[in-house]
Amino acid sequence: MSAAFTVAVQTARFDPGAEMAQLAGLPDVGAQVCFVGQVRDFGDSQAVTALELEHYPGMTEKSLLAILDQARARWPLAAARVVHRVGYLPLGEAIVLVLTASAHRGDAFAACEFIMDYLKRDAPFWKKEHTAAGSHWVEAKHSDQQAAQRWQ
Amino acid sequence: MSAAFTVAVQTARFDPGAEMAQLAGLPDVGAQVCFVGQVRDFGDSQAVTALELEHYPGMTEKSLLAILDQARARWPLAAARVVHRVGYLPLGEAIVLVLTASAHRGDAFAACEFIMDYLKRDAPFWKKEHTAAGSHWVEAKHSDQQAAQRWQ
Amino acid sequence: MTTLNLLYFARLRDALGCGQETLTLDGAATVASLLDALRARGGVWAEQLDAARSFRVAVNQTVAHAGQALADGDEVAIFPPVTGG
Amino acid sequence: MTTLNLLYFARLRDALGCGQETLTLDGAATVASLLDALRARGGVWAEQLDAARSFRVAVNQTVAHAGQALADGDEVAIFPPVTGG
Repeated sequence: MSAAFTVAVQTARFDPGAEMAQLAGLPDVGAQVCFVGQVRDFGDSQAVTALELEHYPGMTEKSLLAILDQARARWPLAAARVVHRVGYLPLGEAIVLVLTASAHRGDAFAACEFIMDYLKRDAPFWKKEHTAAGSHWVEAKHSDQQAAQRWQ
Repeated sequence: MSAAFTVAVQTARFDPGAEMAQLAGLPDVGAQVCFVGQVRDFGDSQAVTALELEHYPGMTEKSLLAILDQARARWPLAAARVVHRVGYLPLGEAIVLVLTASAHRGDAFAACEFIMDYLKRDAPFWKKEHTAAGSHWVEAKHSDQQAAQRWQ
Repeated sequence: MTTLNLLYFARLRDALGCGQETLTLDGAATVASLLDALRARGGVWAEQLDAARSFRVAVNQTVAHAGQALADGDEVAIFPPVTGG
Repeated sequence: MTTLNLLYFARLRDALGCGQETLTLDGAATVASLLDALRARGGVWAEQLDAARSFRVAVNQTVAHAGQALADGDEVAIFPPVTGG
């Protein structure tokens, strides 16, 4: 059922409730875990007012699907989905959704966190932070490299 | 901001999207993790058609709030919420929602899984499984005891 | 005299055929002496509350140990291991 | 002759002042020989693509290592470490 493993890159908002509702009917699913990342007021800078997300069209989708494949190889998943927004995203806006569904909660939790950690390390998105003082590209974080490494 | 740490026990359905949307505006929140447990077709029995959830009114809420307090003492959380349904829940229905919000994703993931593991061990709910062959009370699982123990 | 409000839940309530009762014990009481008094009823009471069986006791909605003292008016709940979520 | 479609993203595109270009190299090419050819332009090219700098190369939308051979028509993207999510 590979139709249950999908990714989307879009400027439009997503609806976490609607995404989760789509998986509510699967009879062998006992657990869903949904991660949502949103624009917060601090990052490399303080007082961030917005982010701008750029991506590499084509490679982004390939990269996200490859991450879902890695997750499926590790945990018994009934479904998984990634939605990542691009473009201009003001403070408080949702950026990314990662949703996993499995028979057991432990697998759903682990796979969701794994997908998010690998996305941060491998998927070709770049963030620019906007503040009152100007804008600049966000630097890659060592902590994100470490987060992905602990799954190896 | 202890108003951001709430629990509810109810027969009515809950709306994960609406629950998550309530936390979307918090400026220092970068990550939300939402767990939803739902009725699946196998448990102690195969071909489960429904669950019946009983609880201990009063103690349930106290117990859930105590678990949220333990989570807050371990991780920097901006908000956390548990909604647990009781009564008759057919196959596919959502049973429980655990939602956490934090500046960083690692804390939101860990706290959400911790709350769920402690809920399974400590909160006074009991499940009865219905199948075509009859109904019976679900036995407590050793795996749930172990899941809670690994946080100690 | 210690008058207690006793509650039973789930499998245990079904097995005992009782969801709630009021019980008065002579003199000072503990969780352990309450359980002894209930087991002394024999039959399903002795069987279900046997020390080898798995059940929990909460006093005033907090899980309690066997040595815990009981006060007049306490709410004491006896129930199987929990299975929510 | 190896004609490549080159793409630059984010901070690197801003610094190089270029988002896309077509480049033809003489004879066989690898990721390493492409990078040498770009550095040979001097200025920001030499500076931004210095081996000590942190950047990645993808060939046909898959991350590549320095020794990877390039074929005529390949899409080669050069970009900073990713920061999505």
